[in-house]
Amino acid sequence: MESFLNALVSGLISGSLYAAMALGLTIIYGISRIFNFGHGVIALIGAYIAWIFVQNSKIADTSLLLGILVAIVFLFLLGFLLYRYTMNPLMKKPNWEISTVLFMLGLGILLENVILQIFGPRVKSIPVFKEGNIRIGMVQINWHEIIIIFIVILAIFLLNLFFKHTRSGQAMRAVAQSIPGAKVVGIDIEKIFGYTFGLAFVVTGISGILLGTKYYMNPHIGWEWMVKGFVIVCFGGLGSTNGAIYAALILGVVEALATLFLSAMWVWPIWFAIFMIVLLIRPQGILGGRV
Amino acid sequence: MKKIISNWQASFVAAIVIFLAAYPLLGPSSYLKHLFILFFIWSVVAAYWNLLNGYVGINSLGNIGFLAIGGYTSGILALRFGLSPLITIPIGGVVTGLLVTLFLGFPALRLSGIYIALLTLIFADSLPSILTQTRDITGGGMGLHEIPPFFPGMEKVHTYYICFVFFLIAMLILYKVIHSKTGLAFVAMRDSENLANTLGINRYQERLKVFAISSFMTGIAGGFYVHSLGDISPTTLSIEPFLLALAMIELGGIGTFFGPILGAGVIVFGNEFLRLAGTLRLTLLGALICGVILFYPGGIMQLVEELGTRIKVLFNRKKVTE
Amino acid sequence: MLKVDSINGYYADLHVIKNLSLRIDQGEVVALFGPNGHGKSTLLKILCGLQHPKSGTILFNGENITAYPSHRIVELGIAYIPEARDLFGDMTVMENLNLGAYNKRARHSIPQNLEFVFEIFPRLFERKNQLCSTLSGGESRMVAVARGLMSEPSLLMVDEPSIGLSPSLRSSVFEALAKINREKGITLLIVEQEIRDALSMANRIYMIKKGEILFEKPSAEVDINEIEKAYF
Amino acid sequence: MRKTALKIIIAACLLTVLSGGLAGCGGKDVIKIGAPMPLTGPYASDGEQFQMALQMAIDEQNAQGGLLGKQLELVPGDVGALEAEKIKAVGEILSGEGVDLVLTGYADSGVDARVFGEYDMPYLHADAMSADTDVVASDLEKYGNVFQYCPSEVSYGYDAAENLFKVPAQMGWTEPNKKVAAIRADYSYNVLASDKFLELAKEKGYEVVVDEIVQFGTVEWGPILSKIQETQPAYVTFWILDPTDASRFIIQFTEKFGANGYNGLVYMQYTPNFPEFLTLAGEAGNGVIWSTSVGVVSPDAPEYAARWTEKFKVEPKSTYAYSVRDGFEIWVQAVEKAGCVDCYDKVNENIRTMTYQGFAGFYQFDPKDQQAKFGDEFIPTLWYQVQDGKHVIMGPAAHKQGDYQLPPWIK
Repeated sequence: MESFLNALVSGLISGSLYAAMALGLTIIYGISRIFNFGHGVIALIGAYIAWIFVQNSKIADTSLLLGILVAIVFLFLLGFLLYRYTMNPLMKKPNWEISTVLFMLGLGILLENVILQIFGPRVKSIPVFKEGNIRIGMVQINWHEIIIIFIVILAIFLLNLFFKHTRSGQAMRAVAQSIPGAKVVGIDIEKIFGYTFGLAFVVTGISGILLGTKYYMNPHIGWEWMVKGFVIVCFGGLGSTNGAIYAALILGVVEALATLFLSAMWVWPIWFAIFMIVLLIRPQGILGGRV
Repeated sequence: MKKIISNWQASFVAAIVIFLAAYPLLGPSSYLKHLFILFFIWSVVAAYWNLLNGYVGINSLGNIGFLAIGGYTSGILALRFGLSPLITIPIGGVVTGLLVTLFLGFPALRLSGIYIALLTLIFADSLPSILTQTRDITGGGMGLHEIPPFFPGMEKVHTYYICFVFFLIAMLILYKVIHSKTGLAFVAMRDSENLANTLGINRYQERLKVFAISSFMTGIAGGFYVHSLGDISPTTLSIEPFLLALAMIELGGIGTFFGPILGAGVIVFGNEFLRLAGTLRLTLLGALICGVILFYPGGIMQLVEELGTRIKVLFNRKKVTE
Repeated sequence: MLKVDSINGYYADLHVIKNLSLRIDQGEVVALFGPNGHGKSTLLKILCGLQHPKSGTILFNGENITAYPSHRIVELGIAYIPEARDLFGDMTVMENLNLGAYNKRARHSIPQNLEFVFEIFPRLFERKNQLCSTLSGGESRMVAVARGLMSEPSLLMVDEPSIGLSPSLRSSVFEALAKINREKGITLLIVEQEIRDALSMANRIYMIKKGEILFEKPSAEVDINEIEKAYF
Repeated sequence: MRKTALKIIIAACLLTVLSGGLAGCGGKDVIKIGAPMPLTGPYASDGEQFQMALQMAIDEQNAQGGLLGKQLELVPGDVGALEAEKIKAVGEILSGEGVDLVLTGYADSGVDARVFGEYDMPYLHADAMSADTDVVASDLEKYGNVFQYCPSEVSYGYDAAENLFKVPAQMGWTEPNKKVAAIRADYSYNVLASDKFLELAKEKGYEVVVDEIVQFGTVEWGPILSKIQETQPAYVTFWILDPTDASRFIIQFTEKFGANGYNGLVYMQYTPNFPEFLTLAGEAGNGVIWSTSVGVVSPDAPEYAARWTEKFKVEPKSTYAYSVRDGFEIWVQAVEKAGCVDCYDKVNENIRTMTYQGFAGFYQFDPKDQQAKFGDEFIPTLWYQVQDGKHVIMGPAAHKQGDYQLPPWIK
């Protein structure tokens, strides 16, 4: 029982990290219908920027906040400009779906290796936010993980606020639901797409920072993060933020329980099987729909 | 419809085939022969991948997985049961075709665009853990080593010619497929959205057919891969070969017959020579991919076409002045 | 107010607008008649910047808007209510209306405009927190028109406001349009198949056929048979 | 028609010229040393040490006038995460470069012996893999140029079964039970060693209660730690080469058991030797026991370390910083004795028959598979414990630097 509960909790922790991983992907796809195959490397950029600021501190402190701030600004600009100068022209072409995928893949390779040039191959880590742990009944959980879960929940909450109550957020939802409709009411779609990329890159970068505290980072690990994110957004329904969160939690728990009762090696095949079954029954994912 | 090969291209192709046939006689180093062998196999993989992505519009990202299934099947049969690669390679192809079509094609092809891409990608990604589960047979993370060559005592030159012949046959089959009723229908559909219905073909069924062909041939290529190189391991399924194969299609020119072959050439040779550039190699490659997609979306084939027209114009001008 | 000078427009590869010119004056109601597939919708799309003409010019209050993207045209005061309503189905009526006032000019007068919109479509006030995808056909039309009004247009272009509506709903939509023109002084350009209804409120009509203007007349001089003949 | 034929011939000629140009290789006024190393990927922190050691060796040799009057030059090649395809490619490149020696710390995956066995120049590696030495043993004629200057991984298994169960007595702690947990990666270096260990442990009456094979890159150890918590084995053995996996494991282990304690030992094969491990694991690494057969036992080591520090401004961080130099010196001696560099058969024969006292111990190659002999009188397996963020040698007695301390999690 005890190990079951503990595995459940560790599943929920992985799940919330996976949710963080999937958020940025699902935002971009939900609004612009572009599938970001450079997702992993963008997360990694966020993590490396934060690392520059915290590399010498033992436990994350104010320098981390500064790092996060810089990462946010940098990634927003990167996303905005990237959309403006690459995605926008590509989207006007007939085979935009596959060419954007391939472009982002190429960009992924490029940036991965730029990171390798700058930071070298060695593994880096971002220190945990707070050391120590607490016990609740039979379950033990450490502070750092509580903070991660808190940040993920906060991020989801803020995103919801943004989409519901700000003009840009509403415009993004409008674009997601009907592009002609959005044009008719006078929304500058290209600008909104640019903002979307900026926002999604920021979310992705922050998820990268969270991942960096727990998974460590090296220039190549982004792909691994990305593939997991892919499974989750598909499972949850492309473009559905809530679906992605449920999917992430479900898959996190499945992973933990599969490791506990079977063996760690079964995780991927089981993920694939679940994924397949869900797609056969509900091709739009568990919560197909839009942002 | 546009002809796939123009005259001057035909003569160029003939020249290259002659060159490739004669190349080992020039006494190149074993390294270069090795590269050509890789080139032959990757060309086939890329070309049949392009059949799916470029011609039929199935955004598959799992073809490296097909390669691995074919390679592993053939390798295991040859290694554990001592069967001749002549038998095991076709078996590998059939097994790949069946497995992939049944478990992936049937469900995936009912889905739309990006879902197919993700499902096929995840399929390929779950293979390494399955290989580990079955490590008694597949060698797990260590992979299979000392897989017997096509025949005992084989040398690099023989491998070269065997792969060369395979390459030619595979391309011939591909040409036939593209020019079959199904293939032409897909080309027509790609060019005009609403044609599928008017042509009265069952889109799902035809797509499934092409999917089966592509996976079968990629599986066969996997067989040639393992028997030429002697090893296969889950690293074949890692991200780098996957990206390189996609880059071949994109650089060469997606949806063209010769594009993937040219792309394979550039990547196989370019990538190996770039190894001397050290860690900058993949940076350059990534930049190249991005640049081509943005500024040269037709890939090398577009360049070739443009050069062709320019040469034609030049010739015509000469004729006029004469 | 709006001056269109010999524009040419395409739908995919089809040449659907051929050398077309027209003008609309301040405060007018202009109706646009013509058989289906002869370029009326394409014309409206060109006027509101969803498409761009291959040649020709469009002047709005003297400003050349030919190459403007749609969001700038909305900003200038042209609103377009498409035939396929293109509402935001997963958003409430209220959110849709708010988005109607997305452009900077309209942002400041949201409360007044809302009041006006709810006055002419009291039904929408009752449904303001309902998702648009759950509305009936007539209600969706109303939201579409209301959303257009929220952008504070000086020119409102409506594409087939009555299509698929019951006669009673149809007349209430036309009443609302008339009221908009009367009370707010908004110029209207209406594409309509219900010729009688449209005629009764229009000052002037254009007849379009095969992408060209067949004739232009004040509505008082129009003979319905003449129009019906033009359809065949 | 004639024109077409002409065009074909011209195009074919062009291609031939092009590829012919590519095939050519440069002259030979320097001696090139090829080095396939993991310069990127999870083992890069070791690869970095190999490269520094080689660079220093070559610079020092060149400063003394080179070898046989010729200058030496390093040709590095990256094998990434020890991938077969990359090793093959690097092999082809190095042979194309015309190197006279291939030397590395390790470039394993089990294929390097076969790749470099295709050639005649000596290949010296310290992969510690029987996948390599078995190949050599199978055909000494063909693979006579492949030498492993350290014992194979199976020796870790033998040695761990021999010594691990003696640790409690030396530590002043009694094992609470006779249970063993094994967490291992699907990689022959780890699997073969742990297979041997588990087999011998069972013979000694120990029970294996947890046996998990995982893929590299495992992040969340929670479920596996729960299994350990349930079964409470006195020995937790961890056989995963990737240092990030190992540090994540030990961090999560200390987080889970740090407060309430865990009554057992943690042994981690070679992995803590990666410079990465201590950096990442930090304090959580304290108490971990590990062993290596590429240790440092020579009294000359501090002097070498000082030279290193002067050159690179950092201390040598892995024992490979020393043993790679051993490999280099072995070859230098063999070449000097032969009096020529490219008389590969002679050089190989010299290596085969030589003895050499190096940093890691006394080298003598086993004629049956050309690996350095294993044992206290040859290359000893050193046992370490991480104490206060440093690696301290616990045994064998001759090289001992300190005594075992109770790990912080044993309360």
